Amino acid sequence: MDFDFTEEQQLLRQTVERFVADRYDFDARRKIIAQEPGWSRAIWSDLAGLGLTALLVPEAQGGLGGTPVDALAALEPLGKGLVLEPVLASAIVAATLIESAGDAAASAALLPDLASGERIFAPALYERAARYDLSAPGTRARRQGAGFALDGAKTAMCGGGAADVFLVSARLDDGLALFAVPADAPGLLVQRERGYDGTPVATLLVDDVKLGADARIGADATAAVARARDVAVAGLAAEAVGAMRQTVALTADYLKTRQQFGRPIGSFQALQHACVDMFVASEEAWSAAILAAARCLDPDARTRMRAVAAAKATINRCARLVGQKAIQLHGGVGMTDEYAVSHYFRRLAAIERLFGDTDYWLKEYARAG
Amino acid sequence: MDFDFTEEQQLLRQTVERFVADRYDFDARRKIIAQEPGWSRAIWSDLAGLGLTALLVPEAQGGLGGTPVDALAALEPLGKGLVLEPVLASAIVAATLIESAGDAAASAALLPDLASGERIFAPALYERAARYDLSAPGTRARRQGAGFALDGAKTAMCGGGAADVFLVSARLDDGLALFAVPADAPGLLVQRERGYDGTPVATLLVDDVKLGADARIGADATAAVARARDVAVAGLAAEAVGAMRQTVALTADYLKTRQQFGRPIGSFQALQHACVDMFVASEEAWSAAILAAARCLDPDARTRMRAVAAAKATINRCARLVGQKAIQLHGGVGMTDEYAVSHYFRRLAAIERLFGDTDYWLKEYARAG
Amino acid sequence: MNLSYDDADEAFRGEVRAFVAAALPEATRRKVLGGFELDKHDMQGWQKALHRQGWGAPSWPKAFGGPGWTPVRQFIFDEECAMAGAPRLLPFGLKMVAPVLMAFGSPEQQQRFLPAIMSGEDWWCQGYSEPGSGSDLASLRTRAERRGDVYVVNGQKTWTTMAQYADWMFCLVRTDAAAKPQAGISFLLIDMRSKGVTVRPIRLMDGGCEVNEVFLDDVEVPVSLRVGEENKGWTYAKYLLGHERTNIAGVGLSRRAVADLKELAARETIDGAPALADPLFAARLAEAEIALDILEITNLRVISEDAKGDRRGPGPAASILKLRGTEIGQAISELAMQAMGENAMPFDRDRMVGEVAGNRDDAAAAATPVAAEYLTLRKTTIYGGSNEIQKNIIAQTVLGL
Amino acid sequence: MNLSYDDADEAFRGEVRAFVAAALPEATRRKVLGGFELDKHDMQGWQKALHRQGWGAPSWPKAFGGPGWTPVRQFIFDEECAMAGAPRLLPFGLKMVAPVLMAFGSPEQQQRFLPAIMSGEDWWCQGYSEPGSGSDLASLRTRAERRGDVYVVNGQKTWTTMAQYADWMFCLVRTDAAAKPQAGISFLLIDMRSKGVTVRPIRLMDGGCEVNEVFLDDVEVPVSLRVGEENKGWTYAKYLLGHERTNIAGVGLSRRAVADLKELAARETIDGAPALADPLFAARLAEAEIALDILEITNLRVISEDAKGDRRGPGPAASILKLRGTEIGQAISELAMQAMGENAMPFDRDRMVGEVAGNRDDAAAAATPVAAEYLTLRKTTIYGGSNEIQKNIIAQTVLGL
Repeated sequence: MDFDFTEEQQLLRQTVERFVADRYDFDARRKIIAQEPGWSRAIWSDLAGLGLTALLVPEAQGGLGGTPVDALAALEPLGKGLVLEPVLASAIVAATLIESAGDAAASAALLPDLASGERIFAPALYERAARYDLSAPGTRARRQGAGFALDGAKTAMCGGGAADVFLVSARLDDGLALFAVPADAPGLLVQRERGYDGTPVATLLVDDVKLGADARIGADATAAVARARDVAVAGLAAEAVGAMRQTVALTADYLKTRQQFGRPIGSFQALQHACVDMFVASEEAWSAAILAAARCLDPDARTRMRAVAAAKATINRCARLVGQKAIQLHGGVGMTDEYAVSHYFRRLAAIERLFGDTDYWLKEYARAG
Repeated sequence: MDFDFTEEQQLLRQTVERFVADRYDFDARRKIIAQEPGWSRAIWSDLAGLGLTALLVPEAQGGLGGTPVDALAALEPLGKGLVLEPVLASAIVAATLIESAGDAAASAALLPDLASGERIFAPALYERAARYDLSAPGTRARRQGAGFALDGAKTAMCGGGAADVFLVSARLDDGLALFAVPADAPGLLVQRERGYDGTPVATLLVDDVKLGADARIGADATAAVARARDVAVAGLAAEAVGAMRQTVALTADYLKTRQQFGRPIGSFQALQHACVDMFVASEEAWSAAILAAARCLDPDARTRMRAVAAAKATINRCARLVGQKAIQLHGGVGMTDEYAVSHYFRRLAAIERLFGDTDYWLKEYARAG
Repeated sequence: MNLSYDDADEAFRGEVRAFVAAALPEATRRKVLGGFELDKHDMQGWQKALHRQGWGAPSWPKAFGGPGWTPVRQFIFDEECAMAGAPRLLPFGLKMVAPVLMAFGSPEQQQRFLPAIMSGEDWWCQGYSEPGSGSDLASLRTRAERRGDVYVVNGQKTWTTMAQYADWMFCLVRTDAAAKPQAGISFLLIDMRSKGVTVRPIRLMDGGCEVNEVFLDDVEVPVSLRVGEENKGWTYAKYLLGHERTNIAGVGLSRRAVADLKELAARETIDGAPALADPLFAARLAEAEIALDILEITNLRVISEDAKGDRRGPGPAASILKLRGTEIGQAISELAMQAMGENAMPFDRDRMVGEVAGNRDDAAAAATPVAAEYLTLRKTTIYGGSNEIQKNIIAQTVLGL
Repeated sequence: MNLSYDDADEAFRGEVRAFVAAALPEATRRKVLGGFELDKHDMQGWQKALHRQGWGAPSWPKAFGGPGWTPVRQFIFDEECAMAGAPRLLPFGLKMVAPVLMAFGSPEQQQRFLPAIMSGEDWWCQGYSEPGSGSDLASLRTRAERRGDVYVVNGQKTWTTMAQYADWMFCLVRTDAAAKPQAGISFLLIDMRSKGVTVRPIRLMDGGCEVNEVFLDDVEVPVSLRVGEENKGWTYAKYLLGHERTNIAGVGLSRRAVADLKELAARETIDGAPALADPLFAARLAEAEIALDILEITNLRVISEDAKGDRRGPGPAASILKLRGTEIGQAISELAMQAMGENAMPFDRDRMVGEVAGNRDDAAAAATPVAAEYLTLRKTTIYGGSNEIQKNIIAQTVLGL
């Protein structure tokens, strides 16, 4: 029983914190948003320089061989800075997908670039109609000669707008297969957008996209996809906590500063208690993030499922509570684009929906028993 | 569009209000509770004298031929007084059951006694296993000669502990039938208890209870049972509002009186807002009671169903909110049996479960579309 | 006790419905129903169309050119317009400055301003809030110094909705700095084309710019454009707060939002079936719709009370309607976000402007209005007296706390 | 970062489990699991059994005869006892007066009182609250006048849990009426058999009488039974508040309540299937259980922090655990009420007393404990510093508001 980061993890966390403080304050972030494409390759290189892109990649492929707890240490400060660059998508989710598929050739071909940050990877596992169900995509792969042809439509709401390569799940021979598809593959129509939270997202139209045999990653992808989803929840939870903590801090500061009726509004008990609710939620969220990080790879399926479900359901509830109360306590100024809290609100709203909403995870938890 | 009571309804309401104020204050009620059976035949006679037992009985059977809106006027003040005597059970639910069954002989045999208060009737429609579903009881009736024999088990949580006659629903020939069963019928084991809210309740074991042909009320009872349930919701809603309003008043008074930290606790904003939430809920509950009273007999099934479902779901939510916050705002004193608010809390908790809980009615509402 | 509209009111409803169906431009209707951005032309066009019908000022008495409708008919009118996808009538002229002018304005002011409000010619905005005074309105600092026949106004207003389109602003200013906060305030009407008026848009998190900062630098306002007496402005401002009780709950708008949500939830799927059929989603939707059913009754209760007398001042009823109306509106928008799930993400405000694409294959065009609605509705529990302020009002006026 | 207990702790858990299984009387266990009333014999018997094992004071350091367990082990011990249906150890002696005696009591007081607490011989109750002072503890009015070697105490205490069984009461009294409220308070130990002590039970709405009023009329208390200095009692009382952080959240008890609830919901039916299979009920249950999973992590975080140093003062962590622990406990009891529906109605407190009937055909015997639990748990958000007070503490100490 131990709730401390190791010295290495503390160092990692401090490094990212310092990076965010020095290079990614609110003004710097606004400048990135003001330009196309809304995120920065230069920042990405810097993040790679800090080792973040290599975090979960095995050492054999040039990575750091880190764990979800390492990711917890690194992503919490990224969440605090509302970093737009796709660390979660590429370094956490895509890395886990590739590594979990257990395909030596694919790992050798993809992971070094992923680890170095040379290429950005994003999962394209979800689909509009299938909602949060990852097991039975409508997108289909046909065998064609030695290779494959893919047809369908995917969403890539986690970092997809910044991806050089998509990891696309598709149905093949009644099983689930995973393919590495370059963003510029002929037949792949990538509609890049920004999310309402400012992050780069994409929807994909997959129209007879022809791929070589080596594009397929591993055999049946069911386990890898599930594993990546669980690790994704842990990473997203870490990011969420960072965002929540900063939102609580901004709100408490505002309550101390803003004067109405001749006194700081933080002296009104109803507002105090609302801010306390936010603080308590952020503490619960941290417990949830710890739970997910510690258990998302647990070999026991029930333990893993309950932990991931409990964590994401909690993160979702707390994200909504913290975001909504923060806006309410700020009043009008919280609604403005100029003021940081509106950006935290938007990101927290997105986090609530990514990788499964509350009802989805409540059902999964009940199913796990 | 008109939200006023008629002059007659106002008079009725005032009469009941005065009765409660004069004869049924908290001390009088405690004396009744302190003795067996926990309710008072004398009070029942008085209530009959005010015409309450005759409220919904057609004039032809010695009743007042009233409507659910008349019941709204009469039951709201009864709720305010937490009157224990089974007006809802006998004068509202049982009267509707008998009258709706459209059986002239049964009406002539039963309703005059019901109207005069001579005999007390209670519905025995629910069963432990069937929960809130009234359509398919496990209790069965067999034909036996010209009469019937009944077997099964029923609950009578609305006034059952005070009943002279139970109106028992049972399955007969794959249909639903209704029977008037005297409390002392051989084979009927009546387990009389008090509810946690102090009201008289009962569970029935029905072991080969032999009844004459005239015990059956009407033909298929499906419509009558549904109708009685809808009218019951309206009556219970009226009672609930009376209880909620009194709870809000008690709580606001307490907040003004109770001193802590050198000032009345009602000066603390968090407590003020909690009390405001209670008040708003009591206003919503009144709207719900109006909706139910006005629409519980609406000929259009969807209109009726939506109104009754909306009303009960709202009453349930508001009853819980008002009751729980009242205890919290009172602190320890609110938990004591000596103090009125604990009795309101208990009754409101019971109201939340009677004639369908929140989830039941949310589903019914969704089903109505 | 009767919840049904009488025949005459039902006939009136039919008349409104038929008129709106005929008179509302299709392009405007599609924008409203699609959640797209309306421009001034859309809104003004609808105001003018109503005016031609004699319905330009639904809440006004006949004496001032209104139709003299009962509160019930005003409610029916609002509901029908909302359900049909008509633009919401802007309240700043019709429901805010107009009642003040009717009650406290000079005959000249009434003649000069009321007809142009009704016709849609003059657009108004509200100059109440300032950067330092939100809930604490009386702490406002904008100063008006009298110099002969004019006031010279200096200060800053904020959260000024539609100021970019407005011809006039009604405005609270401090005319006596020495008096107690509420005693030194006057109520001025300011021509937005006056020298010294600068409007700077504020971008909100939904990407829209409907609110503004308004800077007032040595703006000269003729004394004849002061409403009522000097230093009595607080009285007039208070008269206005909570004056409006027929439409404050937004029942019609929420009804349309529920209808939209049900359509959305019939299209979007959960576990392979329409979201509408998912037990949890269905229950959450039922909760919201039930709350709205109950709110409608509460609203009608208030209206029917208003219709009996002239209990027109602010009151706890308005606070209840505001509290629950805004909470329910927000709940519905949350469910729309839930129904879309991840697919609500792509956001491009530009695709909410101009002609409606109506292309559901365009993920951002389909998603943006849903997310924008969720984001923008957060303001409803803040503005018009935050919901915390409404609770303070109820605590004081009803509960005596 | 490691959420698993180490092998030694797991072995310890096994040891506790085995001991409880062997030593806990079956009758007591059945009463606890059935939600029935425990009498003094049940509770004292268990305390004595633990004492024989050397576990009579799980939270005490070795120096005072405790086992010297780490906070983690104390947590494991509490969890195992709760899950197995052991009576909850009464905190008044073990966790309230004992730490104060250890920190501030004289060696004579320590020797005289601590062993009898650990052995279960002496029962204690807490004389803090008074009719006029609940959340505002410092406003207490019970007065102690010094007359030679004794204090003469007059006043009234209330909400005194278990006073009817208690041998001793630790008590806050005012010894200096002239001083500021918190400065004139002393901490006395009062023999409940003293002349002038009258105990009057208070019946609560769950039908039970575990709390009392205690009247003190000219009660003589030897000065040697004052803890610490005169007029410094507030310091000792504060030391105590929030001192306890291993079991304040009640995770073990809520775990057992969830297990009970699942059994109940497997028996009770909704729409013809077990309540557990109903999507709405299942989701509500999942919400509560998830909240408990998270609370357990939060609790373990606090404990593990405590284990590192002696950060033993009151703090916001205790407030969070108290807030969420009580809310979750109440939520679970609400779900039990929902699972029973109407069938929770029959209520007869007498059937919770004495030998457990275990007869599920007896509607009142099956229902009463469920309803009684719902009713009694309302107190948890009130006592021990109401949840509003806890929020005030967090607002001040963490957020600086």
